[in-house]
Parts: sequence; structure tokens; C-alpha cells
Amino acid sequence: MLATVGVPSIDDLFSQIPEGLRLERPLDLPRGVSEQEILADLASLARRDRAGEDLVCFAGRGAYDHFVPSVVWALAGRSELYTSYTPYQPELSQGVLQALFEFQSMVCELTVLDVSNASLYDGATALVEAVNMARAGGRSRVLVAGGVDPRYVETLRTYGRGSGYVPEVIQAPDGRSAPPTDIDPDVAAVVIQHPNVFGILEDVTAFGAPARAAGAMLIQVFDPTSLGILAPPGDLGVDIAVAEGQPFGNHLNYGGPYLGMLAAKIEHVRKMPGRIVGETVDVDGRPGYVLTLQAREQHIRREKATSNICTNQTLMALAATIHMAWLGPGGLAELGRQCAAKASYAFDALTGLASVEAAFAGEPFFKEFAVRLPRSATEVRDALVDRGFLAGVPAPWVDDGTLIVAVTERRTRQEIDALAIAMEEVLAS
Amino acid sequence: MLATVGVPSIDDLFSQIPEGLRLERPLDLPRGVSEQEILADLASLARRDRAGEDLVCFAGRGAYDHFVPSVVWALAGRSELYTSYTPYQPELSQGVLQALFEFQSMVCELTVLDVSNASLYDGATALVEAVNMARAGGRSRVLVAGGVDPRYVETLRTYGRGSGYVPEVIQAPDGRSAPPTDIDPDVAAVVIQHPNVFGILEDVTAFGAPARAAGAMLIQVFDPTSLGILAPPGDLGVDIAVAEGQPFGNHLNYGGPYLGMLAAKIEHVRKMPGRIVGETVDVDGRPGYVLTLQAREQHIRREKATSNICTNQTLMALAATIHMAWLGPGGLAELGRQCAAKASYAFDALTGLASVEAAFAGEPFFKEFAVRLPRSATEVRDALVDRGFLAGVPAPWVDDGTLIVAVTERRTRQEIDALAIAMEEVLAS
Amino acid sequence: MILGAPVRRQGPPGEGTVRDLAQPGRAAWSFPDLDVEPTEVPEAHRRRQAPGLPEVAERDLVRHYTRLSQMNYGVDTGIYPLGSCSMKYNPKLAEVAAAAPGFARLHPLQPDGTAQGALEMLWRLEAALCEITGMTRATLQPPAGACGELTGLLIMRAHHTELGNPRSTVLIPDSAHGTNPASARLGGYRAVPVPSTPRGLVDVDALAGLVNEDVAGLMLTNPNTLGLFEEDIARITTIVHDVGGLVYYDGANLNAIMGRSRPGDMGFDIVHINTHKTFATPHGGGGPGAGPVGVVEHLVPYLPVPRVQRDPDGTLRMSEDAPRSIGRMHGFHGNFGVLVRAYAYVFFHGSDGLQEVSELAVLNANYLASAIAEDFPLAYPDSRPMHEFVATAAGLERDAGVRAMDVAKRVIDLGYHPSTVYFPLVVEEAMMVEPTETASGSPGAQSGPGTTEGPGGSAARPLRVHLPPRLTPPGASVPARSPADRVRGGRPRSGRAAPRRNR
Amino acid sequence: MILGAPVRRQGPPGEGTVRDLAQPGRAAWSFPDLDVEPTEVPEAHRRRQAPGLPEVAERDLVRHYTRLSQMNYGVDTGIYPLGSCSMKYNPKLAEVAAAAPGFARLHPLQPDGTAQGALEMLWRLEAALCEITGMTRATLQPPAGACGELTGLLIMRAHHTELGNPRSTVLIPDSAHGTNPASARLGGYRAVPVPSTPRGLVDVDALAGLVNEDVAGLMLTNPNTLGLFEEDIARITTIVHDVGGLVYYDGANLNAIMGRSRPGDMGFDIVHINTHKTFATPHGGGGPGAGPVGVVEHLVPYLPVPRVQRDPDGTLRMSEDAPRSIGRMHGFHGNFGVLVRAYAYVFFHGSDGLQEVSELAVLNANYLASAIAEDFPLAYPDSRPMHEFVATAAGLERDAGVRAMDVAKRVIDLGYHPSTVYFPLVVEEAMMVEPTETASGSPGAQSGPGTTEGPGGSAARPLRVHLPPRLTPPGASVPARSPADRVRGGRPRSGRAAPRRNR
Ligand SMILES: Cc1ncc(COP(=O)(O)O)c(C=O)c1O
Ligand SMILES: Cc1ncc(COP(=O)(O)O)c(C=O)c1O
Repeated sequence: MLATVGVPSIDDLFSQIPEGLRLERPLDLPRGVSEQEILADLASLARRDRAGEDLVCFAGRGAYDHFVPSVVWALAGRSELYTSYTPYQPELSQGVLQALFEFQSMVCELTVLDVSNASLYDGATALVEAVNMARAGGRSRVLVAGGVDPRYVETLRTYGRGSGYVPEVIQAPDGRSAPPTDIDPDVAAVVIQHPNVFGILEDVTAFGAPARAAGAMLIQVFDPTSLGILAPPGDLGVDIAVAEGQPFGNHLNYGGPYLGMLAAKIEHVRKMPGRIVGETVDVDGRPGYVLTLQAREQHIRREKATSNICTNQTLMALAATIHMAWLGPGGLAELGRQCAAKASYAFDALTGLASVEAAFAGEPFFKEFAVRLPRSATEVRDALVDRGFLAGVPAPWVDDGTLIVAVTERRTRQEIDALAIAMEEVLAS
Repeated sequence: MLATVGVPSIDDLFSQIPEGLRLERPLDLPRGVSEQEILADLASLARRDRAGEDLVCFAGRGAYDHFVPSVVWALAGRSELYTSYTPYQPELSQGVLQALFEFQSMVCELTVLDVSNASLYDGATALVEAVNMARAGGRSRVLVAGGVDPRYVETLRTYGRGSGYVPEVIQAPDGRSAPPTDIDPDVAAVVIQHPNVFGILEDVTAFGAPARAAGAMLIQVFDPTSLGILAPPGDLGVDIAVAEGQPFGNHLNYGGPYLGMLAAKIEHVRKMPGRIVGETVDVDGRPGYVLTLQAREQHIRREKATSNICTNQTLMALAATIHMAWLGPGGLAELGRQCAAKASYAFDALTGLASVEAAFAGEPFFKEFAVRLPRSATEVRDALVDRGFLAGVPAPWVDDGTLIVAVTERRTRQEIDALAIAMEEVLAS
Repeated sequence: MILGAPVRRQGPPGEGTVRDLAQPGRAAWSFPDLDVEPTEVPEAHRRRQAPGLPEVAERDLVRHYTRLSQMNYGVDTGIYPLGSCSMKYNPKLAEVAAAAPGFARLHPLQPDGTAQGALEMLWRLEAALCEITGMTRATLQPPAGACGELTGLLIMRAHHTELGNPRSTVLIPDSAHGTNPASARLGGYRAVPVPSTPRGLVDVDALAGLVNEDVAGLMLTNPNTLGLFEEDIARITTIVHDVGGLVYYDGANLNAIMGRSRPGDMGFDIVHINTHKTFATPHGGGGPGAGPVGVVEHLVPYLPVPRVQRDPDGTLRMSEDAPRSIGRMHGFHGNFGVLVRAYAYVFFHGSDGLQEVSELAVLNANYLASAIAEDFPLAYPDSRPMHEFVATAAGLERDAGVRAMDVAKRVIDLGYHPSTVYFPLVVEEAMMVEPTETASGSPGAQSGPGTTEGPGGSAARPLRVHLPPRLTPPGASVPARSPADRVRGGRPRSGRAAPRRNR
Repeated sequence: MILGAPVRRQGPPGEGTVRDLAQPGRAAWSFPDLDVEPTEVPEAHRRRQAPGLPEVAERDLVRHYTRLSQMNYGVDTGIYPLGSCSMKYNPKLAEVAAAAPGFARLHPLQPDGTAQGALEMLWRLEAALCEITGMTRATLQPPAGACGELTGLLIMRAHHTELGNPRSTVLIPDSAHGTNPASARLGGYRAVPVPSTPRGLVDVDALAGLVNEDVAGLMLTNPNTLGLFEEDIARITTIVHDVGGLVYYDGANLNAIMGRSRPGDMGFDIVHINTHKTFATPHGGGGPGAGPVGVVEHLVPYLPVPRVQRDPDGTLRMSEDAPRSIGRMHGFHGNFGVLVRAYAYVFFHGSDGLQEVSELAVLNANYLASAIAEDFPLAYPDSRPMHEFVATAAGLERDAGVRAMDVAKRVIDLGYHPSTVYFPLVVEEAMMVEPTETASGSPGAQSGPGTTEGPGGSAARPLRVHLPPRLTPPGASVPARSPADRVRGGRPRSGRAAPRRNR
């Protein structure tokens, strides 16, 4: 090959690199190993973590231990799908394109909104993108309900540094959120999370009225697993709905890859970030799928694009699509019912302990709830790890003793009972 | 659907079953469960076993803990392959047919024999089939070298009950086997295992001479992982070679599914059991693959078939094919070298212990060897389990203190050293 | 009814074998550096010439076998309506379950104490299979149905031998599967055919004339290979028992009767099960399978060793302790990995689900038989089929010169797997169809693209047949080192189609 | 040279969506029976109408998505020679590694003490990426390259802000990827284009004229998007540094120089890496990716939180403690599962293997450029390409009226993925090709079927073009609930081909 190329050695291929900039030593990394060794290395790292059967998971706050049916990765893991590139070449990408089209359709069905895109990075960045959509009209302010996860607010704050806004949290988080009062024509978006960071059901319409009155957009962060039983964003007057899509088909993966879902009313479609797949027909009139409305995107509009997103979370969206199809309307409703019932049972079990009380008594919740402990929530959680439970996520922004507990359909009554007993022991010790 | 069929109820579809023979109660089994439950049930059973990282494996005797490269099941696990039927319909089965053709070709390359089939159940039943081939000429007696694994001899004995022979073990197993002396024109087959049950390299040609002189067939049980470095059956004058193919691409699986390999000289092809894939051309002259020589098989010849085998181990053969292609000649040689070197190191480490000695000193071996312990081998092995080692397989037919130890490329020097230390401790206690 | 999907990954064959991709010096393998002293093979034992395995990069290997897979039809591709094969959907959950290291990396010769989970699985599965078939105990060792048959025949032989005479013949209906007579011979018996009646059932009078003290037993498939339940089954088993013979149940068609009837209750003594049929363990392009064999009480001592036994303290062990056992049928304990998948299927479905499976299988077969009756009438219209049926293209041949094989080829061109044709041989222009419970999930399912394009269904209506039968080969060569050799075609023989339990 | 395999699972589109398979009452789902008291959703919160998700049996679901997969081209199908995308072979071992429950089932908010394995993996990977790029520390949080760019720009902004003035513009060469200017705007900057010379390199004099105290920095890809190494890179970075600007390295083309040269040594301050390019993490049909960002010493305090830190006792933790940090770029810690795969690639190849990867990638590109030069000359014949090159079909168009897109369509018809065409825009009838190290395993590889059928290679010789551009759509509708809408085509943009390390 070198002869064909017309150079005497491999080094000559790198001759354009100026002399002083050539690395004249090997990289300071171990030399290559065999497949057996790299697998053993990674397996031994994985074994140092405690997860799955080894640590019963009641942690939530945007990432949940739902059951992933075997079909999901048996299909999403097919190599024609996972080793493929972005479907710019539609003739060679009908599989991914059609699956994404189905994904968008299902997200629209879930949310009762008109249009959806082919996935964003995750829930938090999907909220950033929704806020950018709202701010595209020229308004500046971004109001955020108190019940929105602080992690999402932090993410908004980071991105706001570049885009020129500071998210205004309406009120210190305290159970159910209070609707905005300081609202004016410079408000671009009002953001609410429902169910909120404590799992509590918010009154979304109470946010919609003032937002509409001020001409601001209402953005809801939703939980896709709730939409079999809870009223969908579209029915609550929401303009843009975003979600962390992980609970559909994606493992916990220590935080990623997940996927951001985003759906909106049709009038916002040209401001929507990311890829959109549309249906079309080929020269023979047969249906087919292509990326559409690409004039919004960075590779065409560059600086004027609606977003800089390029690589997104297609494979995760594909997994979510398969999981949603596996669930269907019946399974989705059952999923919601089971989460709600088990969370309710766990709430009773834990608040039934002498020293544990509800953090926000009387508030209806979905699959997550907050309890107040007589001691540091972090300490209690850590002590419960030794007993095999990941009991929840502390909420230090409320107080030192608040723990947020999530209960998915995957948890059994037995596990919940055992958690209650273990917590009682820990609190007694 | 019932209306189309013209019956009022499902029960009517079963009306042909005579009344007294209808089961009038539900089956006495648990009712159906969810996917989540059945997976949890099986996972909890699997966790009750000790295997893999949890129990370092030095056990062999026909089943070995070799490394299975990730590609093997990423490919053999593709659903068009593993959910397909026997390739009787060649137009729809070119994938499986071609892979089996490649399997046969590779087995022929390995063994330096002319023809091979598309897999048998396992090594032991492959030997049964080879003996049946040898006996097809009308001769009756089956002589078996002392170094053939007793488990294979037991299997021969079972099948011999139907076919009308009793395998004659030439000599009580004792290191290297002695060639047959009591040989006459009624001997159909002489069976030798090389490397033998103790891992020892046999003198195959010393068995070939008397066998040929008496007109009997020489059958060799071989270890496919040895054939990168050891002389192949075809070069040793063997008529039929059989093997347990598990080490290529198949996990231990508590004994199955594995695959039997069988290769023979071309003159025996019409006596060969099982499926054979041949190359052909289609109406356009393009190459294609079909099942061939089917007139040997039970679905055509019924009672006069060469064998009753129907379902075989195609998928395992496919996995073996991929593994063999991954290895290539270089990898196969390296695999053999590593097994041999590590076994030799382990032999030195163990026989270096004060109370342990070689069972058959001075005999060259491949990847397995026997040591003599001062105590019951079963007891020692069981004590080593508590220290995380599956130290080997006892050989009770020799004496109570003989342990057969197998060392694959997967074992590290560190693991071998640790085994030696642990064994020393156990023997000292 | 949605019957399946077109085969669209059927590309042109002839991209070459993996060897054609090879380049000297390429390789996919990697091993750790040797961490001990290298050794030398003794001169006399050394291989002189490296085997001609292909030298390929891993990416070439991956592309090659990915391509081959795409040239293959599987249950995941579409319907597989082959009669007598129960090709049903293989639940993905079973693959996940079987991959657990506690199963996949378990050595067959581990001490029992380190394999209690595996033993418990085997123990429970054995009990479930006994309940389903009405037997006392079972062996899970045979790696396929044919091996199960031989196991049963060796048990038969052992039983008669203990009574003083192994006897010499085994009766087998003429419609039986080829493995039955082949196994009989391997069991040391002569196979004597039993004729069928015009209604497709065992000719009981003929049977009565064939039995005698030299008959070791009868092998029977029920519902039989024509898809019909042997109405006189009680009389049949009695006739054989009356001469001291045993009755063997070929369980290939067990999918028709689960929870509805049991071989043991019909009077059978020995039953084999094909897990890749009834319990949806993947057939893998021809294998692996598993052929558990159940027996009645008095035959239990003959079951192969090792067997799983439970100690009084609850511990399970692989026991070799069975002096009257026929011995060992497999090098180890059989196809354990397949049995894990069978367990998953049995206990996922449970008592209610298994019965539902049979009901759906029979309903689907009857529905399909009605649906295509106009074009392809039943070969035995006087008997109601169970889970499969034999139709005939004889009328079409008379009227239009179109043969069953032409229909099959046309079905292939439409993208589906055809039914079995020309089997059973007793039926002219036979087309044998088994939809299984997989073919349709719910009554009334009736739309979607390609729906009426069933195998041998109305698809066959606009027949444009005699499309080139692409690979009915003119001649094929045996691979590798052997000379070219004539070939006797790729005749379709049997097989099936496959939904998961719907709730 | 074996370039890939024909696409043969490309069946006719239009089998309907999963919804078309649906039947009321069908379902694939199963859940355990509820083992606690059911609860009621408060009336006001209740969903009134069930969402219109499809109702399908599991087997239909499986067949549908199996079919869709077969209608898709992937690296496992054949070569992917898209320029600027490094579409290389994704080692299967990485999938095995990432599936371990200790990674896959780890909750992002677990206490650090229960995630030491994951943290160690991140720690080692960060160090390796810093060594490869010559940076001090890195964040692994950005889930893709574009997010990495924005991260870098926010760091730039924070740096300048601390110095008193965030500045207002960022310089970006006209050949840059679209994400560069888009990210600049999201970082609060105006993007100012820098022109290229006729040799395809940055016009250094023009650059010198563009810099001033209001320039926050320069974003540069090197080797640039034309596949050429910026020979004057030292002068370029100095010019920007001299006005107090920072220099950002878009690492999309890092695959060209691993072990041969490091952005840090060239004078760059901030570098992003696309793991799905350089480190072969599967691209998944458009994602996921990961876009780690490395920085020089003085920018470390601005890196996003949380960051992995090691305590004196060796314990690792996710630390939020960084008062000058720009904050959080992702809801959790980024695409951890992707990073596991990147780790597998980096440490499997090691120092020697990574360098070999770059050498092969550059060799392959140069070889391919020579091989097709007769038909498609290089757009910049005076500069030697690195790992990719831009050729032009302008001559062919003049002589035969055949355009680059026609060549691409012809290549598709031959069964391969074409190169990028019409990008970069500055080149007439551009065809941009990146073979990566995957395209060929070893020097001299030169046989096998379909070998000369390369993308834009001699395959294009017997051109029978203007085959129907099947899916360059006349118009497409936005899915689901929205009205039909005009479409602006499916223009190919970038991408790549893929071998494993050969030894
Ligand atoms: C009726 C019948 N009996 C026996 C068998 C043999 O079973 P196996 O293929 O598992 O050996 C079959 C297989 O198709 C069959 O259909
Ligand atoms: C040069 C260049 N920069 C940046 C990007 C954006 O990276 P990502 O797609 O990971 O967001 C790409 C992606 O193709 C690229 O080619």
C-alpha cells in the first residue's frame, strides 16, 4: 500500500506535522491487551460497584429502576441499528427512520401534543432546549416552579450563562409549588414539573392561566410512566412538554445514556431543536421516511440554527419505542397503577414508623414521596446500604433530614416491608 | 374465529378426545407469572450456583473453561439464525447452510480428514456414531484403549445394549494406553483418545498398525484445541476422528448444549451419520448450499438409515465456526501453546508441593494432567471450593487420591500459584 | 390474520465463504501475553503444517456472519407453518435467563454442593413435565427427540430383558416420523409398520392382528402425524398391554393437548417431549433440542444415570446410584442450557397459560383449515384436525396443473416460509400446516399488510407459479476435501410458525 | 481491498408502522399481580382517554423491529466511508463489558462508596484522554461533541469574564462543522468566519487581520474538515493567544493523529473528543455519543460539576465542590454507558494500538485517494491528506454529465454506503471520504469478491447512473398529529467505514 501511495514509510505520511509538534515518545498508557484481559479488567471494576440484586433500589429523582423487558435490547441491540450512522442517507436508513417516526408518534400520543422530535440528550437538557424555544420570540425571563428538581434548575443556570438568562425559582421548594405572581411581558416561559421533585401532583392549570395571560409559554417536565393514569400535558394546556425518557427501555447506567423527550404544539415546530423524521413517498409512491424540516438544524443554518444538537440519543429512543409498544395502552396504565399503589404502600409503611413522618402530609403523589427523618438523611441512607437498600435520595435543599423515596413496579411488598424494618433498626441504633 | 371454524366453543375443538381421557382439572402447576417474576426466579436459582469468577475452574475431562470471544454469540445469537428451523428449504436457509458448510470445511482442515458432518450431540455420542459406522460392515467387536474417558466408555456401553456389542476396554487405565493384542477379524473398531483422559499424549500410530492389520477401523477421540500444535488425526492414520467441540465457542452450560464433531476418510462418507451440507449452483449458476446425501438419513431411509439423529447441534456448530474463524491458524496455535505451557507450569507448581506427586511421572501431556494426593481427591477438591477453586475432577477409577487438573489459556499464573498455595494449606490441615 | 413478514434479507447467494475473505497475516484473535515459561511439544507429536483455517480480521468476520444471518429465515422473520414442527415464537426472556453466569459458566463435573440452583431447576422441570404428561419420573438427559426415542426403547428392552426376553419387534404406524423406525433399529428391534384407516387413524383391527408375544411395544404419535387424535387410543394401548408390550408416546405433538389430556392417562408407559417444539426452545437452524423422557412407576429404575435425587435434608444431587439403569445417553447431563429455556417457558406460562397455548394452537389450525378449504381441501375431511392439518393441492393440479411444490415456491416468492409439502406420503399433493399458537394472537385478528398472504392460503390464488425454484439443486458437492458428489435435493419436510401469551 | 458488503436486507419500505400491526386487545406486556392495595388517582388528575399506543403481541413486535433492522445499513453491514465521521468497527467486547449489572444497574445518585468501580473507570479514562490530547484535566460529562463545544465555550466565557470582559466573538474557519457556529451562539458569542487558502488551510494572514481584544477565541478542527493538517498551527495558536484569546480544538479528527501529535502540544487550550468517532463507541443510528472536554491547567477550575476527585486515602468521589465551575451540563454525569465502551477501546488498544489505529487510518485514506485519483482527483492535490480526503467529480460532470450525487446513488445500488457528497461546500462536486482504520486490515489486502466496488472507487467506472433516487423525497409529512409539511431532502453529510486491531 505504501508503494501505491508513493511514500517509503508510514512516518512519511505524517510529514505534514511540523517537527516540533511530533510526539517523539509512545503515549504514556499501558500497551494494548487481549480481549480476555480488557473484559476481566472491566468486570472487576463493575464488581466493585453495588447494584441490581445487590442493593435494592428506592432511589429516583429522575432515574428509576423500572423493569426493562428482554425484547427491548434483543431488538435495539441488533447491529444494523446500533452500528449505523445518523440517517442522512434515507435509502440505507429506513429502519432507524421508521422507528424514530414511531417514537415521535408515540410521544405525541402520550402527551396529547402535536409534534415531537427524535430525542435530545436527557431530561435536563431537554428542558434547556424547551426554554430556548420559548425565548426565541425575544422575551427573556424564565420562571421556574419551586417543585422543579434543583438539578434541572442548575442545568438551566449553566446554559443560561451563554444564552443570557438566569432562571428564577418562584419559591423555595416546599411541597406543592405556588403559581407565579411576579409575571410580566418579558417572561418567556413558566416551567413546572408534574409530578414534582417530591413526587407530588401539581396543579398545572393554576400555572397555565397566569402564563397565558402574560403571553408566556407553559413548559411541563413530565414523567412518562405516569401518563397511563395521569392527565397528559396536552390536556393541561401545556405548550411544550419535556421528560427524562430513561424509564422506557433504558437501564440506569449510572446516569446515561438516557434520552430527552420533547413534544410541543404544532405552532412551535419550526423552533423545535434536533432531528425530526417525516413520512414521505418514494418515486414509486411507496411510503418511506426521511429527516425533515432540516432547515432548523445546525448543519444547514449554522449560527442561526434552533439548537447546536447533532448527535442525539437515537438508540435510546429506539429502545423506548420498543418498550412503549410492549406496554401498549393497557401496560402503560398498569405500570402507572402499580407504581402509584406500591409508592402509597411504602409511604404508609415508612411513615408508620415512630420517628418517621411525611415531609408534606396530605399531598397526593405518584411514585415518589418525601419523608422527614429524625437524623441526617445521608447518614440513614448510608447505614441502610449495609443492609442492602438504596433507600432513596436525600433532599438537602429542604433540610438535612428529608429523604426522597421512589417505588417502581419492580419493588415487591416484601422488599418494602424489609426496608421499613431495616430503617426502623437504623433509626433505633 | 370460532364462527369460521363452525364450533360454538373451544371445548368443542377437543371433542375428539374420548371423554374418560379428558383432563378435567387444571394442571397441578403454578399459574403463569410475569416476565419479571420468571426472570427473578431463574436469576435466584443461578445465584445459588458457584461458577465463573466465583470459582476458578481447573476442571476438565471433556468440558473446559476456555475463553469465548464476544463476537461468537453476538453473531450466533442473531435471531434469524437461532430461531430458524432445520434448513430443508434451501432458498430460505442459505445463511445456516453456508455456515455449516464452513464448519465442515474447517473441521476437515483441523483433522486433515476428507469429510465431516454438520454436528452431532456431543463428544460421547459422536464416538457412538463412529463405532456404528465401523460396525456397519458387519464386524462386531469394539476395542477401547485404556486412556479413553470412562464416561465415553459408559456411553458406548449403553448404546451397545441396543446395537449388540459390549465395548472391551483393552487395559485398566494407567497413564499411557497399551496397544491391543487380542485383535481378530471380528474387531470393527479400535478406539483411542489422544490426548487421553489424563491429558497424556498417546502413541496413536502404535494402535493404527494392529488395527490396519486386522482390517479394523481406528477411531480417535481428539481435543480440537490441541490441533494447532499436535499432529492431526489424518496424519496419524486415523479413519474416523471425533471430538467434543465445546471448547470452540460454547460456554460450559453445566454439560450442554455442546456439539459432537466427526470427520472421516472419504470412503466412509455414505456411512456417516447426520446432516451434510454440500455446495451447489442455482438455476443462474450462482453458488449455493443444500443438505446433501440425504439418502443416509432417517427421514428418507427410516429403519435403514445410518443413524436416527435428526435435531442436532447446529447452533453450537455455528458458534464453533465463528470461534475457529476468529482464531485462524495463528490463534489456534497460540491457544494450544498457552494451554500446554500453563498446564506444564501448574504441573510443576502442584507436584512441587511436598505431599503431591505426579500420577504418571514422565508422560508428556497437553492441557490436563493427573496428580496423586495423600488424601481423598474428592475431599481435597471440596475443601478447595471453600477457597474459591474448582481444583479438578477426581479419578476414582484409578484410586481415591487421583485428581485430574485441567489448565486452559484462561487461567493466569497468579491463579495457578494461588491454587498451589491453597492446596498446600488444605493438605496441611 | 397476520401470518408473517416477507423475507427481505434474502440477497443473492454467492458472496463467498469466510475463507474467501481471508488474507494471509490477518487475524481477529487476541490472547494475553504468556505469563509462564513456554513449553515444546515433543517432536514426534508436533503438527507440521498449520490447518487451513481462514485468516480474517474481526470486522470481516462480523460482516460475513451478519450477512449470512440476513440470508436466513427464522421465526423472528415470519410465520413457519411447517407441519409436525411447532415452530413457535421463542421468548427473548429465555435467552436472558440462560445467560446468567451461574448457568452458563457451570462446569458439568462440579460438586453438587456448588450447583444446587441448577439441580433445583432440573428437579422442578422434571416434576412439571411429569405432571403435564402424567408420568412418574423423567430423565432430562437426551439431547433431542430421537435420542429420547432410543432411550425409551432401551428402557423397553431392559424391562423385557429383566422379564427374560427382550422381544424382537416394535410396531410403528406407517405415517410415523422417520426417527421412530431408525431408533427402533438402534434399540435392537425390527420395525413393523401398522397401517392407517381411510380416516387417517390407526387401523385398530390390523393392529390387533399384528400384536403377539414377540412385540416389545408400539410407538405412537398422538395426535398423529396427520394432526388427528386417535379416538380409539384406549383400545390401542390395551391391545398392546394385553400381550405384555409397552406403549411409547412420541411427544412431538404434545402442543395440541396440554392441560386437556395426558399420555399417562391414555395408557402410555413412556413419553418423550421435544422441548424445541412444545416449549419453544429455539431450534437454532437444526438444533440444539432436548428430548426428556418420562416413564410410569415400574419403569423408573431403568432411567438413565445420572439422575437428580433429593436427599432427606432437601439437598439435591446428581446420582449415579441406579443398578438397573440403562446407563448414560450423553457425555454429561444433556442439553442443560436448553432445559433452562424450557423451564422459563413452562413456568412463565403456568398451568393456565400452557392450556391456553394448546387451545390457541388448535383453534388456529382449525381456523386456517377453514380459511383455505376452498383452494386446498382437507385430506381427511371426516376427522377434525387438532393443532395441524393436511390439505391437498390435488384439485388444483387437476384443474390448473399447479402442484403443491409450485405453491410452496410461490409462497417463498411472496416472502413467507411455506408449509410442508409431499408429506405425509400417504396423501396426494400433501400440504401439511401447523400454525401453532404463534400464528395469531387473538380471535378476529384480520388486518394489516400482507395478511391474506398466508402459506398456502389465499396467497395461492393469483398463482404465478413456476418461478425459478432457485436452489432445488441440479447437483451439489460435499465440502472441503472431498470430490464432487451427486445430491438428492433439499426437500422440505416439516416445520412450523410462532405469539407469546396474550393477556 | 475489501471495502464492505452489499446491502441486501434493503427490502421495499412500506410494511406499515407498528401501529398498523395493532389489534385491539392484543398485548405483549406482563406484570406481577399487584401485591399491595390498589390506589385511586385523584379525580382531577386522572387521564380520561388512553393514549393511542399500539396494541401488539410480542411476536409481532419482534418481527416488526427485526424487519426494520434489516432495512438499515450499519458498520456491521459494510464500509461507511463518510468524511468527518470515523465510522469504524465497534468491538463487540465493549457491549459485553457495558452490560455488567455493576455498570448497567447503577443509579446515578448512589453514594460514592457503592460506585467505586464506576468512579475508577471514569478516573482512568479521564487520565488517558488527557494523555492522548495533552491536557491537564477533563470532564466526561458532555453527552456529545456539540455539547462539548458549548462546554468549552462556557469555560472560555467564564475565563474571560473573570478577567473582566467575556468578549464577544469567536473565530471559526469557513470549512467548520455546523455545530461550531451554533455552539458559539449558544455560548453567547458571534461567530466570525476565517477564510481558507487555495491549499485548503487556514489563511493565516487573514486570521492575523481578524484577531483583536474582542475575540474570545478560535475554534479549529485539525486535521481540518478537508483532511489536511494545519501546517502553521503553531503560528495560528500564537496569533490568538497574543490577543488573549483561547484556542479550542474540535477533536472530530483526532483519529488521524493519536500517538503522533497532541493538541496540547500544538498550543490548544480546550479540546473535545467524540468518543463515537475516535473510540468507536457505537453511533446507534444518530446517538448516543459522548463529548469529553479537556483543558489546560489554568482552565481546570471552570470544568463542569460534578467531577471525579480522588481523596488522599484513594477513595474516589463525585465532587460538586468547585466554586468557579460553569456548573452542570447534563442532568447526571453524562453518558456513562458510552464511556465504558470508550474505556474498553482505549485500554484494549493501548499506547501501541492507538498509534497503529491512526497510522492505518491515514494509510488507508492515502491509499484510497491514490486508487481513485484517475476518476476522482483530489480537490487539494498540493496537500497530502491525513485520515480523510476530498475528491471531486467535477471532471466527470464536465465529460459525462455525471454528478457526485449520481455516483453516490450508483454506489448505493451496488450495495455500499457512499461517501459524503457536496460537502465541504467550498469544493465543486465534492466527495469526501474517510475509510478509517477499519476499511482495510493489512497492507496489501487486495482480493475477494466485490473488492474493487469501493465507494466512489473504481466501482463508479461502469456507471449506469440516474437510477431512481428512491427516497430523495418529493415531500414528507411530520408524523403523528401534525399536518403535512414540505421537506428539504435527506442530504448525506458525513460518516465513516470500520477493522479491529490486527496483530
Ligand atoms: C413426530 C416426530 N418424532 C420425532 C422427532 C425427532 O425429534 P428430534 O428432531 O428432536 O430428534 C420429530 C422431529 O421433527 C418429529 O416430528
Ligand atoms: C467536525 C465536527 N465537529 C463537531 C461535531 C459534533 O459532534 P456531535 O455529533 O457528537 O455532537 C461533528 C459531528 O459530526 C463533527 O464532525
